[in-house]
Amino acid sequence: MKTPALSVSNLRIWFESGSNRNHAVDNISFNILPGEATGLVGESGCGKSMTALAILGLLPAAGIKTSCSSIKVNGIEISRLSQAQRRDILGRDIAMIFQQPGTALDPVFTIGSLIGATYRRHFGGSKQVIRQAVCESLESVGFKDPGQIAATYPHQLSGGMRQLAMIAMATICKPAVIIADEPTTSLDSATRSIILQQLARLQKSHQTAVLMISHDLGVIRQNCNQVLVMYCGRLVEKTDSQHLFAHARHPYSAGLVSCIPQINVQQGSSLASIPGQVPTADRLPPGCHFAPRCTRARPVCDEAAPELDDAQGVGVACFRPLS
Amino acid sequence: MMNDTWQRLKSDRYGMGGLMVVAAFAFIAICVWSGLLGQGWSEVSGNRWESASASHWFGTNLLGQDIFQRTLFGTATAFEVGLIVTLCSTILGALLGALSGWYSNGWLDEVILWIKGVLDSIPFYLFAAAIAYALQGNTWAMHVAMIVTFWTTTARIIRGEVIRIKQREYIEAAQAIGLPDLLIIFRHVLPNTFHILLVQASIVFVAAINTEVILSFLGLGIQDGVSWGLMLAESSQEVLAGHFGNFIAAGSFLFILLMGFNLLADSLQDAVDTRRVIQ
Amino acid sequence: MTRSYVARRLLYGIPLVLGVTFISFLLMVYFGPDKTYELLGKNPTADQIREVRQALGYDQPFMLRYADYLKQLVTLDLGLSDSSGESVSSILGRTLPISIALVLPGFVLGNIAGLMLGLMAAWYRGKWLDKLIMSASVVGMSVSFLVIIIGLQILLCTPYGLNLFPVRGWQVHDLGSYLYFVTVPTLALVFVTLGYNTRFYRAVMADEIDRDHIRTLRAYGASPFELMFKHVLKNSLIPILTRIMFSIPFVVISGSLLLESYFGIPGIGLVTFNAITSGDQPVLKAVVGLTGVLFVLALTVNDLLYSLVDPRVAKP
Amino acid sequence: MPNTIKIAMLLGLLLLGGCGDPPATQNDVPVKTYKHAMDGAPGSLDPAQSASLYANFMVVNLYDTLYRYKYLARPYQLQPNVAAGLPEISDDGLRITIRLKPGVYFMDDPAFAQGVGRELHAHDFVYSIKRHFDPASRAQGAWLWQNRIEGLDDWKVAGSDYDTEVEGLRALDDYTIQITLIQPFPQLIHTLTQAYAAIVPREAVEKYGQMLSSHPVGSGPFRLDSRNDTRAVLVKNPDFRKEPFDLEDEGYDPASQADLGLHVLQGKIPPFVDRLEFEFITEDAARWNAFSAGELDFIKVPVSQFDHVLSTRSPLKLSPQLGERYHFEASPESGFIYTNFNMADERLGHHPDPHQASRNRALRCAMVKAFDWEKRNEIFFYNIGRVFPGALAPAVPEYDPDADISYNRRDVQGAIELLQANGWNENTLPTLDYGFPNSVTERQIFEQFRNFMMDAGYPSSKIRPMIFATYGDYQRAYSQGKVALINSSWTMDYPDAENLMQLYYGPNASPGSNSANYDNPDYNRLYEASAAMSESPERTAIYRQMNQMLIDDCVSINGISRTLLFLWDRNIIMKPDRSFLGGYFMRFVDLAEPSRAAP
Repeated sequence: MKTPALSVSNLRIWFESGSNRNHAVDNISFNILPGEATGLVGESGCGKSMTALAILGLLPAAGIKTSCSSIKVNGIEISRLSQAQRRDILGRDIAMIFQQPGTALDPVFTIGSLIGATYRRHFGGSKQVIRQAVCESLESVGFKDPGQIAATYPHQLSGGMRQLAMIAMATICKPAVIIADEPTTSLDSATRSIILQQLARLQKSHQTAVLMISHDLGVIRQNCNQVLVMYCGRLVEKTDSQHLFAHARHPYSAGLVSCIPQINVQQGSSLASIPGQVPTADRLPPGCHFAPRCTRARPVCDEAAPELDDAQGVGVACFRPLS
Repeated sequence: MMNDTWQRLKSDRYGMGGLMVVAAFAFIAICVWSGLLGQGWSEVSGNRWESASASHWFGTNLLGQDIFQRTLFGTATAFEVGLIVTLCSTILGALLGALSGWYSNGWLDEVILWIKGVLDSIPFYLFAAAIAYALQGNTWAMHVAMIVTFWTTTARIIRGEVIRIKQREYIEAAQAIGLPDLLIIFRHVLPNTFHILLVQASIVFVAAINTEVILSFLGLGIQDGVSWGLMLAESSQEVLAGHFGNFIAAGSFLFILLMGFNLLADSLQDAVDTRRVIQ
Repeated sequence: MTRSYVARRLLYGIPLVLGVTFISFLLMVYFGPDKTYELLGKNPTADQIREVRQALGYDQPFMLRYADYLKQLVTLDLGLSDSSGESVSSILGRTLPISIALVLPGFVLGNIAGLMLGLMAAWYRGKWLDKLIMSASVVGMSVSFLVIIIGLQILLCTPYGLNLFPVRGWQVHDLGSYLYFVTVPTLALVFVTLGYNTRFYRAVMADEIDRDHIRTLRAYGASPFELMFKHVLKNSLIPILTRIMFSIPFVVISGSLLLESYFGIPGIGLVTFNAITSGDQPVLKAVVGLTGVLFVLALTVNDLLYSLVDPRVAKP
Repeated sequence: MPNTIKIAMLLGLLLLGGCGDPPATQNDVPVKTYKHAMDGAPGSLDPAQSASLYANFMVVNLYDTLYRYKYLARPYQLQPNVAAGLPEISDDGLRITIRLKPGVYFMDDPAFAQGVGRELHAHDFVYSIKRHFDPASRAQGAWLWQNRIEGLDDWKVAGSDYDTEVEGLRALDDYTIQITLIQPFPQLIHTLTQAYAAIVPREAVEKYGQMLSSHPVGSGPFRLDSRNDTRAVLVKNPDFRKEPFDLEDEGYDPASQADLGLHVLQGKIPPFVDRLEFEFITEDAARWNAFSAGELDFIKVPVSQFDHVLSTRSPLKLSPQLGERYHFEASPESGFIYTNFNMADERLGHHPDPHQASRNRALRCAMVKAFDWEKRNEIFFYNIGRVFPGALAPAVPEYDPDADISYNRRDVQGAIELLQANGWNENTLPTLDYGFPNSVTERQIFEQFRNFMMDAGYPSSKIRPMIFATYGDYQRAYSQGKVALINSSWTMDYPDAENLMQLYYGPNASPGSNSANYDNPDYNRLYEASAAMSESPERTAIYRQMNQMLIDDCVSINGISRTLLFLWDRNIIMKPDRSFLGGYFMRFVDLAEPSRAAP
């Protein structure tokens, strides 16, 4: 079996207030193989973005704590590294693409210098070399005139172009893993598909593992091999993407899938939705967090939390999964 | 809103400490006003430059006046200056700021901005001096000087806030049903800036007390009575001869009160600023 | 950056200058201190009083005096001091460099130290270092300028303390004597501004540190040094520059007023203070008028600097 | 980064700009420098505008006057300066002829042809006095000669044309001045020692105009080197006339002055020092500290340091530690401090109704009784000021040391009774404004005053402080009658009691020096009758009679003459003076060891 490009096990994230621990992410584990794309889906606030930041080690901030048994990139343990050691990994072996291309790039530096700085940080080299690398990287995401783009400031580009520049920045060091956090959410649909295509292309050509975080199942279906469904900080289903859309096993996954608007929806038929609301992190129900909203819930669901058994690479955390 | 603010303030130890200090000083001031404390500030009750004793806690000054009594009276002066200046400049700033924000980019706004710009461009102490001289001999010269210069900051903040509030739906709705502008401003806009005014007022209070000291030193302070600034001015002539009574008494009272106010202002700011609390 | 833009910016400053000069003229000259009686001999007659008022120009109508004042400012022919008879321009030329030399070290150090402390506090936000720095700055803010000056003087300039520096004066002719005379005023200035500066810089930096693009850079392995000194700093330049630019005229005039009158330093602050207490209107008029002009210049320069430091501000 | 370098250079330039005033030391020649502290700064250095003590001090060192006082003689005696001798006075006292020394030259200045200073002539003196009667010169000394000199006042009325001769003020030739008086004016020669009468060359006035006040061109022993708001440096005028110093001629008294070491000066040519450095330090404490640190050679000791300086008060004795380092002198001031009642204010002063006038007099006298001179003297003058009744201060021979001083004795009970007897009570007592220019000390003096009055039952709210930003504003206010209680001081212009008696002469009322606005026909008549008299037993009797009127009418709470304490470094050979001799002593200052290490 190939070494996973990214392997996360038993990641937990919690807020500490007084003696209470409110888990935002509760004990999740997954692997991503090189060249594969994994989708992480769930409603807003379920802990997706936090998971991404925790993997990069950017999380420990005021009041937020993390723990895990291991996080490995290309088989190298990164969760126990010091800040300085971790900085060597970040951007070189694992890179991230952020949700808001409008604010994610420093406005007072040119695109070229931002991308170049990433390259220089990890590989060094003369100005010439860096410039060359920047241009190649920009070209590889589809810019026709990389030299000119490099000289522009972020605010002079459109949202889509900024996101492409971001991708160029993420790929300039040819990392083993790219985490894309809602890379297309703020873009219009035409731009979105360009971005997704470019991502997919780079993923193939560089054999990069991609963790695609999105609440948009359409995006996931288009790009991902594997899907992780997250609810209230827990993974509730892990499966391959085609399988999910055909046979979601967790009631929540099924609900999500049924929410996808179909192009060919008939007039008059209402859009399905999941009843109830997502509970906040400090008021999580005991047992299965989804139970209060679940039409299939039984008393047992309120008492114990079902485990996700993914020995076969797929699994579901439910006492009464759909079959 | 105010209830939440109070709850948050109550949970801030430093803020409550500050509040307690301020309250203690305010209590002294009230006692002075009602004639219970500090009435002997002007009386000669000892020999010159007596050192601290049971009858003169902080010793006496050149004339033989009791420094402790004068310090207490100075507390009342500080509060009088602080309250008057804070109240007037906050009201002025709120009104002009609200008008300026409500009619932003109109002629009224331009005029108010111009006045603000002009007042902000004159070095403060020079300006205060000028007003003090123009109103020579007037008891309120110093107060006026401070009010005229302090309202601009409040107005700027309120203007920004009003411009924001103006775009809220309920305000637009109020306009749509034809309520007069002034009514909307007073009933719906200004009350929503109250928390900002509160913070700003606490900052102005500190500035007023601080400024009184400097102006008194420069000879532009209060007319009759005694203030910490006057005591410090007095001390500046004595310390080199080794008499520290005035300096220590006024300096430490001033420091403790300012410290209390700064802490209070800080935690007030935290308490009303929900954005910061979430972070 | 076109010349016409600069000209236009300066043009916008004209109403401001007019306002500043008018108000200050009204207050400081028209209602201001009266020098007549200081220039009179003993036992003056009514005629002599009239003569002196005439010589001082007090008998002219208000608008005429104001117009004269504007003309003086435009032609930079500021007249002669009513006290010493020295030309006001030469007084300013003599005193301004002293004031600048006096406040510059304190101003620069106060800002740099405030910046460093602010950066540290912002970086370690919520940690004990932040709390320590912020508590110290509240303490600093709570000490009155006057108390600082008197306290430092006792500590450093008298036999009750270390007695290392002069109580007053400014006899500067080389670096050694400069340091000898400037140290205590500088410390006072740093002390009084540090608390405010630190808080200001921390607030600005803390805002910047929260920005998405800083998180991006961290995700790409940028070091704290690079983050703070390259990205955070450059992004906060606008508020920082604004603060610095706008405080320059005030530090030079207001800051030096207290320092110079306390330490007996013959700079523009002391001259202004003496002009106030002796009613030397030509000097007062010049100082106030020039400060107004300086302020408008600062506004303009500030706008120009914006476009230099922030590419988002349209190039004029 | 080139920008950084530019900024650094700019900063460097600014710093250099701040470093003016390079030391004028030549390395090979030791420079004798005398550093003198003054408690205020002069304004103008134009003799015609030298109203302040500080300006006087400097002007007499930069310019020449006809007369000065003898350096060492006390009481003060006139001494010719550029006059060749004492004046010749006609028998009727109206015509005065003064001859000038030949060979007195103005210092070189671009104002003169070829920039070389020319000889000082009689017409220069005439011109300099005329300037006081020319409104364009903003002169302040006209009151000294107003209505005294034949034709001078008319000359002004006619338009102040310098080319028109004034009959009573003429240069007979280059070296002879003739002054014709309207009536005898025995104090005239004293007025000619004043800086106001210093001799200015017309060329300089015409070249520099108003800027003459910062660019002096005189013939005095020193030239102005530099000056700002905190200090001035004068350097020796190398062309100053060579007149050997003669101890006897200057009134040397070996009995009292031997300790000063003045004998070594005999026969040397003044000025003895190369540089005079004046430090203008208004704050007492700062001045004292600078002196203690050795930054100054001379100081008038601030009252707050009297405790520290004196070992005993009577007799006045310097503490032994200080005695090792410093010379010491106690010098009575030539003036006094007093609080006038505004007699023009009908609530407490003159009143047409005799009954009310007498009630007002009772009010004033009660306030005089309530005033505690002992405490005032103790707190503000360390008990070494001299308190006296009326206007005849100890500085003049007319002062009567055996006079009844009950006027100055506190009697609170008497004050209360007096008020009661005249129907004054809390409600009827007028609210009085006590004026003062802003300063910490003035405020303390006010608070003490109010305390005294409160002891006699005067409600504290009825004595209000009226604070003025500048001394000029205060003067204006009391000159316009807006102040009821006028705290003020008088410094005598010349050593003659006439200068004191005129303080209460009716026609000198505000804006004149009679700030009390006292107007008593009897007093006025006596003053006029004695105006032409010189000091004599008859005049003394008249003056004492006038003084009694002031006491009886309770015109003023007066007065106290301060005792000034001087300290100067033992290395300095001099006898300093702050009254009539004033700055003239500086040309005779010498250093025992010429070259000392700079501090």
